[in-house]
Amino acid sequence: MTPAAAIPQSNPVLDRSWSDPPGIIGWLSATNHKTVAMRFMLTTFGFFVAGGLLALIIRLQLARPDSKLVGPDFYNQLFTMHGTTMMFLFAVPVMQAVAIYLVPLMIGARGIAFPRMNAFAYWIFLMGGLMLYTAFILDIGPDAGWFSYPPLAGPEYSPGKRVDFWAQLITFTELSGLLEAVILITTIFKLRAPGMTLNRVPLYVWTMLVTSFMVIFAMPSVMLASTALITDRLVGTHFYNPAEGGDVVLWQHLFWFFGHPEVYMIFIPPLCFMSSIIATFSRRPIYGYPVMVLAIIATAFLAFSLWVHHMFATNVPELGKSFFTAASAMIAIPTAAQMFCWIATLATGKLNFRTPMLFALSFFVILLIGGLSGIMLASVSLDLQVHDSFFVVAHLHYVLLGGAVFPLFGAFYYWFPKFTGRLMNETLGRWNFWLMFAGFNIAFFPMHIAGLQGMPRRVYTYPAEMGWGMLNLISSIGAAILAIGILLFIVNVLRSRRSGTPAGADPWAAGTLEWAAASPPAPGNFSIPPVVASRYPLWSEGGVAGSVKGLVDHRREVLVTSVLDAIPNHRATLPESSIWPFISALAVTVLFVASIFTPWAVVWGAVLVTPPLVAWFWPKKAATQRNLQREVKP
Amino acid sequence: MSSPRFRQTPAADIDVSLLPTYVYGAGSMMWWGTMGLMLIEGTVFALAIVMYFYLRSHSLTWPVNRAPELLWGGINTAILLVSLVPNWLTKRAAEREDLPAVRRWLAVCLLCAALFLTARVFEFGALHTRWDSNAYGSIVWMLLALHTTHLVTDTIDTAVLLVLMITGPLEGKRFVDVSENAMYWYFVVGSWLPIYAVIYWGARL
Amino acid sequence: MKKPLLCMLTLAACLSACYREERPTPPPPAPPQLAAQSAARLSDIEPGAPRPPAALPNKYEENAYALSQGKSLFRKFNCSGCHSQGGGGMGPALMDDKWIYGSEPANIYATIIEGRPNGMPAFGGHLTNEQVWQLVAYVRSMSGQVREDAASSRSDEFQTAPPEGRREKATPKNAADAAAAPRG
Amino acid sequence: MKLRATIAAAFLLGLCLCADAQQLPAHNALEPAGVQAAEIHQLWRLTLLICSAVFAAVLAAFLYAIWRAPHSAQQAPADVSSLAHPEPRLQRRITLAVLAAAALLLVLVLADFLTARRLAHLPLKDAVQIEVTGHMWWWGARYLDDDPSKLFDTANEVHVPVGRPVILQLSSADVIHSFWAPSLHGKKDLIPGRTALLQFRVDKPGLYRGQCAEFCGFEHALMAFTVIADAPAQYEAWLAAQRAPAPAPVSAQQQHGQAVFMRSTCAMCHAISGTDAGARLGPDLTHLASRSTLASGALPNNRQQLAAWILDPQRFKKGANMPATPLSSADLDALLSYLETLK
Repeated sequence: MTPAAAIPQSNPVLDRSWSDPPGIIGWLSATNHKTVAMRFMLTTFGFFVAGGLLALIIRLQLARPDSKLVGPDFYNQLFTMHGTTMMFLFAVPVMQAVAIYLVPLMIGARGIAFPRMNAFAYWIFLMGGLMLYTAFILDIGPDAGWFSYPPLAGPEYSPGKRVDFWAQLITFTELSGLLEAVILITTIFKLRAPGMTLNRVPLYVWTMLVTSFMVIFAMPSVMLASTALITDRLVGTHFYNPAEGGDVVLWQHLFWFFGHPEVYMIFIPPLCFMSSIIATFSRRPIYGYPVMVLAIIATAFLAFSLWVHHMFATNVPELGKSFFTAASAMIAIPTAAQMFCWIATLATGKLNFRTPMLFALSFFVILLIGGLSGIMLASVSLDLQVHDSFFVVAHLHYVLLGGAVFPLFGAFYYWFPKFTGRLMNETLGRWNFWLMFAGFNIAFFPMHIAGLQGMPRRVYTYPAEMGWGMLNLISSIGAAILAIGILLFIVNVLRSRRSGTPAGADPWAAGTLEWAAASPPAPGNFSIPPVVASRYPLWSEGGVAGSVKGLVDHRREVLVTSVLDAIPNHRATLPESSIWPFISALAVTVLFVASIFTPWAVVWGAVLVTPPLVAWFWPKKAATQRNLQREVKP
Repeated sequence: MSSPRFRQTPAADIDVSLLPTYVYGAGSMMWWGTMGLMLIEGTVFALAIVMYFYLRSHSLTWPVNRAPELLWGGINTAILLVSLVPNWLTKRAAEREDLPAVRRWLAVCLLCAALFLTARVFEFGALHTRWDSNAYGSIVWMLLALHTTHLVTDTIDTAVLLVLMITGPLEGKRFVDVSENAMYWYFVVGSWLPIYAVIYWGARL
Repeated sequence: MKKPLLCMLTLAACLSACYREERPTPPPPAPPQLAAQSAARLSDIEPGAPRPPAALPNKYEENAYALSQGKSLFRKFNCSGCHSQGGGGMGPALMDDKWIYGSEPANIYATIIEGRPNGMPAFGGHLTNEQVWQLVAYVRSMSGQVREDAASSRSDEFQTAPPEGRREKATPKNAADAAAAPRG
Repeated sequence: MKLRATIAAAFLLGLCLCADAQQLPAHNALEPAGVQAAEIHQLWRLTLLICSAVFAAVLAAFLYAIWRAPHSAQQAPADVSSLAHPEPRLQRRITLAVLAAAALLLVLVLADFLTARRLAHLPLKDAVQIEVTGHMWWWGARYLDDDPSKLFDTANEVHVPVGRPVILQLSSADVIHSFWAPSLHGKKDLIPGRTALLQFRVDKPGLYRGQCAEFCGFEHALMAFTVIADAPAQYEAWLAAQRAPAPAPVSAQQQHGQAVFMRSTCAMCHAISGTDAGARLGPDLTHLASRSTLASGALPNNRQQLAAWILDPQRFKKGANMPATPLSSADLDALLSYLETLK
């Protein structure tokens, strides 16, 4: 049944040419998409754990009324760091990190487009995160909230450098995110296996394509906003100074024009973790492929038209608000359609409840609650009551954990065998799931009620007589249970990595191409690149129609195909591994950090950054010679 | 032109060993990468222009200071438009892989960029406002600075390519780089026109 | 290899938490024993011949929050009414390099507490020690005497001068020094 | 099952807590005391009903689907027939479900639109006009009147007459704050450089608590206020009392207290009408003793707490801008005696 091309074969020449060089220099020069993705995932997960620990301190503080555990100064840093970490250092980048591992495998490519830029994007991300946490440890942690509204975040009310570090973190993460978006778009458009026409692309790859376009249109907004903020703070521009013609609400527009689509950048990729997992564990293709794709595209479009629903309490015109209410309600329709398609798939499939499936199915409870409370928030009048209250805290965690983190954990369980060659422990997995599920609901459901009872967000304490103590205590207990669940996940990963059951190439008998590669995949992914003739090539009879011959093994050669129909176009050679992306990232970091302290750093920093970038681009004689020998002109 | 062209995917095994190792235009990955960057930067410019008009709508007087002088902006626009010609010639030469012509026209492009950057310095002076005078000054400086950043980047790019074209090592796909660099210059010129209109004529409306 | 290094870095970092960023500030830096000295001086207030300045550093000059508090007090207590954002008006300019009563923190402290002839009121008793030191730090920042990275940025109001953090450091010329210098 | 149990437990607990909180100033979006809050509460009930129904229906469909579907081993061959043949039955059902969802959404959007319209069209005749200014971290209130001599300031407590509309003109002295008294109306942001209006009407006499809802720095958590709804006669009496300047101190101790006030840090920030103290950096203290709380709702207003607050405000509100004022016990006693006369 398994087609010939799907059998992983070892090919030492190919492995050598795609491997990362040895040694410390080699380690820093690595550009293989799997190496970079693995580091990326571990780093984002590290930030997730760090952000989670901050959240635990927050919950400890709020467990009792009038608590004196942490003061307002540290508390404000805590919740700012928690939000910033989770949104900028975890949720968006982790989706890209998983994608740069999986997308080339799913489309049958040997590598990713622009591998050096990929490595650079990772280093920039890592350094941005380290900068933020170094600042936090040094008591320079930002304290104006992850949304940094001026004037509170502006030069007058946030003296010192705290908010500058926040604004520069945005520059780091957005630079990394934007580069990754370009890399993913190019990879998806140009490196698909022959025969993988756009209507045979796995749903997950579709979501990453759409997400990457969203990144490109949304992230510039926050970059521009934070640049204006930092110039306000450092060189005295007046973008947000009402006395000199600026406007503080301008920030809110720019921030939420990014901030709302961001939620969907976080939430759309997991939709198709869901589709992958549900298809595999229902033993059938997802019902309604075109509906799913159109729903994702519609969601992406609508996501850009509802940012004002974060600003209903400001004095934006009333008629405008109604438009945004309607748009916010409308975005529920594509999501509903997707949910119905999954239910249809489940109803007509043959089910197998393994841990990844449990995580995926929890979506139907958690995200459903989050989505419905979102509809409540979309209403202008209701929003006036619950906006900026704990109701919103509950809502956003239901959406982001239910919509992203639970499917993401499911995805880790699902693809862990592909990453490591071993299965994760099923018993621990079930404990992990149920603890997380119970802990999550115990922690966040009561917050709905606290919000309706009038508890505002971002408060470091509350008076005992308000009567919010019990609800908060329950929340804190739930948070502890949730944390134990995540601890079990870490234990499971550490144990299974060494002593899990060996998985083989395709432990779940799944249908998409990544399962045709070995587990873990060889450095060059596919020794014999496949030709595809189906949406689920490993399931359909003749789904892998044949193989690609004639790609050179001793160079990093990939087959570039056409955008719509994946017709072979030319053979491109991806660049060798290189240390220069790392050094460039270091130079850029020096530029960014120094510019917090002096605007002149932008000038001499540019002088510093240019040489490594030129060195990065400059071709090597030997490599050029090798390429020339086999060059075929167009 | 004997290399095989696939019209549609063959059903069975395919041999790609005779396919070219690089192509020009939308077929290449480089084209898509450059497109992606242009899309990002285009979004930045568009949003900055939206910011301009947003601030304008919140201000009673606009421009708060004297409107910028037309002279240097006009000269710059002219230089940019003129530079399209050598740029087009560079692109054409690159795609024909005519190395001497590439060198010659890249050098002319570089000269245009240098002229432009010099004029840009005067342009900042002719704005009649400072970034820290008021919100009008801030947004005008931001628009101009954003565009200048792109100019500087592309000037450095052009210079590096010129040196590479002179010293080597060269292979066919380096001409693709030249071609894509030329495309990026089109973008730098193309994005200047709306920014020019906003800075100079937006203040006079 | 990486872990011990990381631990050490973290430890070092924790020990050297950034004073510049601390807020709301703990009790003020130990008050220099000005009250006793100034009690003696109260009798012969006069310009010219200031005492040799007590070169006591004011720790608040390194704290961004204290400096911004000083700025806010300067505005709220209407110091600008006479000093006009530091540019000078009824009272002397504070942004330039001339210091009639000395540029050291202790001199400025005494000026605020005791007042000076020709209109500077005595604020002793009306301000807490901490507030005075915040004001002292801010007043010195007006002519660029404090660290650039701690000094204030622009305020959310009409701009009349570049923000404190972006001013050139003026070398203080005390009136006494100027008088002592040989005329040429 | 676990979820259900959790919901039930949480709701029950919530209800108990609501019952407990009855004695205190009302602070709950689910217990409206004015017409605006009541309108929103009605919309809330409709929305909750529809959303619960949708939740139940989707969850039921989901549970039914996974209960009905056969289970299988993981390695069982996948059924790819659907790639070749459409599944019209599923298609019909999904289309119906999507249409139903869209229809319900339409109902909600319409209901929201109508509520917003009704809120905008509530009568505003003969409204009480109050200018409310947000400060880090307290609320200033100025009662407006056509006759400028009738203007007066107060802080952190606003009295309003029952049954008469109130228009708040909201502005901010520093950063963005948000005015939110959940039992009366939704929130409205106080944005520097802009003025916003908030209209409400209280229908039941009583005390209503509110709190800043937009993060505004250190003491965002302790920036509360009280709205006191009086019967019209009581309200007029209160107005008259507030318009009067502070009474002159009578006893020697009170006079000494006033002197302490004037020569210490107090007078730098606070105003007491009828005296030389006219600074507007802190709350107006002309009728301090008539208020029930101190420090923006952080402390009850009594002699002991007031003394503790004056000596060390940061003990209660770490970020408070009011400096600690060291006073000898005699001076403090005198000051307190004076402040107690400010009824």
